[in-house]
Amino acid sequence: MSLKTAIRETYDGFKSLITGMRITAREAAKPTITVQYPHETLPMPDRFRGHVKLILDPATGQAKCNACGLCVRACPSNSLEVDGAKREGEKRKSVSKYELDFTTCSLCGCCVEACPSDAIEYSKEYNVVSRDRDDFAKMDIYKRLQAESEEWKKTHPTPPAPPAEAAPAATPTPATPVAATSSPAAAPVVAPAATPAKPATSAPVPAPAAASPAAPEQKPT
Amino acid sequence: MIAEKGLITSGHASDGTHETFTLNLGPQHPAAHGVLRVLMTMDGEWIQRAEPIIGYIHRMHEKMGENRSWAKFLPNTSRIDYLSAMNYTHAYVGAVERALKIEVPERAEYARVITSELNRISSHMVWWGALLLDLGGFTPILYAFDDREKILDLLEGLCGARLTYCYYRFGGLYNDVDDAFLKGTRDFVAHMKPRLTMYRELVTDNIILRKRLTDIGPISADMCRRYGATGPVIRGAGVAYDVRTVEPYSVYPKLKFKIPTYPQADSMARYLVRMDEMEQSLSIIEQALDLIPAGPFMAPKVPRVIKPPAGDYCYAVEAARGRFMVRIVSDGKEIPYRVKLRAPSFSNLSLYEEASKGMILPDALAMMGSLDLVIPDIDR
Amino acid sequence: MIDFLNLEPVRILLYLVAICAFVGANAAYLVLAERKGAGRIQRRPGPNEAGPAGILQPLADGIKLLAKQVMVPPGTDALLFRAAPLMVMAPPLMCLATIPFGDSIVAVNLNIGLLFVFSFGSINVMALMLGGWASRNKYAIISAARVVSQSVAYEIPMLLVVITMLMVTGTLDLSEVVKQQAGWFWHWNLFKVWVNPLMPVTFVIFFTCMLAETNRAPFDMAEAESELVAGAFTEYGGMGFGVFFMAEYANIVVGCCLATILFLGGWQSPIGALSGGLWGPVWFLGKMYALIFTVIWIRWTFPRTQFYSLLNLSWKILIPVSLGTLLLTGAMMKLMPFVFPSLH
Amino acid sequence: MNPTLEQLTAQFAALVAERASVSLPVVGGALCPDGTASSVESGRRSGFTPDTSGVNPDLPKPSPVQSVAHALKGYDLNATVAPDQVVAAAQLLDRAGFGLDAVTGVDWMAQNEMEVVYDYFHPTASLRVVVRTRVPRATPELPTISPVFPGANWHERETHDFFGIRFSGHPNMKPFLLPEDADFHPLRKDYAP
Repeated sequence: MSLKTAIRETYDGFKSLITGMRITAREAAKPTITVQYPHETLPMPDRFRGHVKLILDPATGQAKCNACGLCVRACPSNSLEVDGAKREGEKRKSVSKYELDFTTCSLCGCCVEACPSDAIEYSKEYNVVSRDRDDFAKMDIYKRLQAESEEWKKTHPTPPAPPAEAAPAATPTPATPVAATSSPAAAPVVAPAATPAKPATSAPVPAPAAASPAAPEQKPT
Repeated sequence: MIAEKGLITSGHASDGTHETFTLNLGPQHPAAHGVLRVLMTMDGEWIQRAEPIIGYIHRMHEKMGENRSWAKFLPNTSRIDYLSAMNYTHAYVGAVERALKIEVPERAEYARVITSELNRISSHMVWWGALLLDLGGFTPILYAFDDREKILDLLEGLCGARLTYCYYRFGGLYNDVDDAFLKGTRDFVAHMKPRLTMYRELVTDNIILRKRLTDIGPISADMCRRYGATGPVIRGAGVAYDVRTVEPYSVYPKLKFKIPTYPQADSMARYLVRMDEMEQSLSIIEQALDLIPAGPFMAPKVPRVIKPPAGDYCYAVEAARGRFMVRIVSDGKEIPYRVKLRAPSFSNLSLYEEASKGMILPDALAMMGSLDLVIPDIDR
Repeated sequence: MIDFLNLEPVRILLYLVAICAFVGANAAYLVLAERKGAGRIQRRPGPNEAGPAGILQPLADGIKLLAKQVMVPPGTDALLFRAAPLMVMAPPLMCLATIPFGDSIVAVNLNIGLLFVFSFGSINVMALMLGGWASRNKYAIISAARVVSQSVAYEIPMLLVVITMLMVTGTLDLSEVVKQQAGWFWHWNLFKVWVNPLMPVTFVIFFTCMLAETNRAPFDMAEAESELVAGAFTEYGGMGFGVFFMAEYANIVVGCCLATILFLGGWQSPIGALSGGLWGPVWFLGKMYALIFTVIWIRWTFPRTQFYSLLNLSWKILIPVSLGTLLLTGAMMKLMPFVFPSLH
Repeated sequence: MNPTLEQLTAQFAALVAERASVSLPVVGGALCPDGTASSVESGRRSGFTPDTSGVNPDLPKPSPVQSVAHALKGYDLNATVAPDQVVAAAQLLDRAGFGLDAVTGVDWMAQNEMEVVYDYFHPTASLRVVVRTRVPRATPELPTISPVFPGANWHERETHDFFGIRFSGHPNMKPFLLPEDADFHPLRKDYAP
């Protein structure tokens, strides 16, 4: 290596170092790009795949799901457990138990795709936390629906309600930017529900399974 | 420079009189991305033998494939190489489509190309950041993640997941590409071009990086062939082997792109190949955005229950790390008889023992970084 | 009362306490500055949870480190293992005693200050070597070996530069060196190109050597975390590690103080005026922290050098060039003796 | 410079013809070494229906060496050789400039056989070659090709882990992906976790 190339290389090398420092200085002058997570959160996109949830039929205030079990069969990791029962005065079966094993769920979305009656969708909840494993191993989706159903009943005192009036209650609105609150003792703690119209659903109470109305032939999980 | 290094290296490693010791690098080590263990026999800082030991996160995806239906295996394909999940799903979906002789609508194919290439860029960004982290540069990974976040946001808006997309379906897509995605992708391409210039000025031209990668870890074309190393590793050895052109799939034949190759066969060549590939991917995305037709996103006649006719079918794609091939063997039933996943990182790592012989420890780690390993891909 | 304060032992004691406090506060807040600076460069806020804008973060870190058990791995030389953190902390404290922060703010104004600083600065490597060796860890011992060869390689150009400066200034007394640079900033040694046209190059060499001597990126071979986990500090936890960490920053402070004194006019004002009294420490600390900021800036911009490039840089570039500047300065002294204050 | 499909087909035909005396019936491109069972019978036994979909119709009948339409199968040449010919096949492909893609197995439990599949790719020619062989399930053993293709070292170890197929002459037949004390072979069809 001749002296000339050595000097050339040293000069080019030194220049590249200065260029690098200029770039980092330029970047340092720009505003920060991070989201201060617990203090601020981002809205979830419309197609966000959270855990599965049952859809409330705006006409009846009950689940649309008729416990056909196709989602159970579509699930690659056998995370779902669904049971149905016939209610009085109804011809078809309706769901009486909908349990998700969130510890094995891979959020692939096969269940939602498989549903023939569009009775399940993805929730926008993503920061689901709990201290109790059972809150995930036996995540009671039906319980959440019942809570929604109670809300629905409050706004619809006299069933059957006209569908037009009930529509807004169930239309999934885009998720709004929400602050991740520390819902005190309730577990699983979830971010406030995507639909602002239903504040009470944000923290479902981990009630015993007996609260579900009719599930005499529940299989052991 | 190379003779100099060679002199130091051979002078020590070939001399049998030196006392050696065993250095156990991993399975938890900052330079091993994930749980990779390398058992090194060292002579001072010189490596006499480095044996990668793998299997720490082996999940037996291939067995999982044999006890669930064809469609239920789809989510698994995103979890092999979590950094280029789209490409991997593409290979599996392609194999089943090949068996079922499903004609995928053009819109879906273009959408697959766009998402696959986006995924390739995001994967290369992680590699770029991680390599620089291996070399002791901390800042680039955060710049890369800033830009990568934009890709993840786009893909999340499209299919609802950020990493394990599971977006392709037999015969099409999980849902249609919307205008917001197409526009967002256009914006991203425009945003990314000056950023790549910045990457080059900050890192690629940097004298320290050049000194650390040039002439380090030569992997010749013949060695790639004997070990089955593909992707940027073989292209960095000057061979223009790219599944997208050698075994054209999807709509790649309709798109114009260059296969970047560098003949030096060293770590810098592999580095430059990936940097150029990002540019090429941007150009592919731009073309695909212009060409994407309107129309259905699912093939009209996809059977509800997938039962491919008996036989074996292969489908290879160019994933971010090289050739990923799925070989499915069907016996005509609802459940695969055998799913073989040919992972590129597996072959790319298998040459490490030969290639790292006589290297100094930091160089060996720089070379490992230039191989772009994803450990779940190796272990499957 | 005044007499009491003027007693030499009391004065020394007060300075000792002040220096310890200065080193402690610097180490604590330079860590924060480092993290904040890294955050800025990487476009994130850095630590911002402990206290307003994260200013209590060093306190939290300190409490965490203090509360941790000091582990001595089995089979190590326990005495040396424990002694290494003490040995690494002592030299920078000693060095700071001779650094003039202002016109009269100096603990001990030695007339051989420069010699004193460099002799103690060289001990530093012993501590790292012992720490690495006593850890009984393969990574640590590789690191210890690296540290020694790196330190030896960079001591030479650094001392050659210092000899050059000695020829220019003609004194080992640090206060005297500063006094020679009074006036506008072109009186600083850095800009005295009529004394030696290669003076800025000399400064760059000094700065590079300082980075290497203090094991800072891009020369942080001792703690090459992607290769050697944490190098010589791998087995240290709790405050043992904390002391190594503090010593690193204390060394940077000493190095930047020296660079300030030798090249940037110490406590002299750059504009000729505003140099008396309390302005001295202000200018001094301003220059010093600007240098420290550059050190941080460099760390978060570049990748780490390869070990033999590091040695090549020293033996093939820095040593010849610094020898060149030494010879050039000698020649200039013969040719133009009137510009050298040491010859007056 | 690049090999053509015709050349390779001829070379493989010659290779297979060496064993013309033990020429065996073929099922769906795969060999049935017991020789007694007709292809239809063995197909029925395993529930495996012969597949000739990808076979080039120009060729008269399914033979151990078939050229296959890439668009249908994903490979161009499908060659079935005897177990002790895999090294010769590997050498043949090595001379032609092929690279080793993968080695894997398939457990045909109903036929009481193990199939070992070697995938080869060519770095410059658009050619993919699949070499297959079958070994009895009770004593699955065949020679290693790792001296020819060092990359086979890991693939064969993996195949040994998953199927229990032994590769004689392999330099390092230690457990690989499975735990060191694993005494099971998970991809065998009779393995139940």
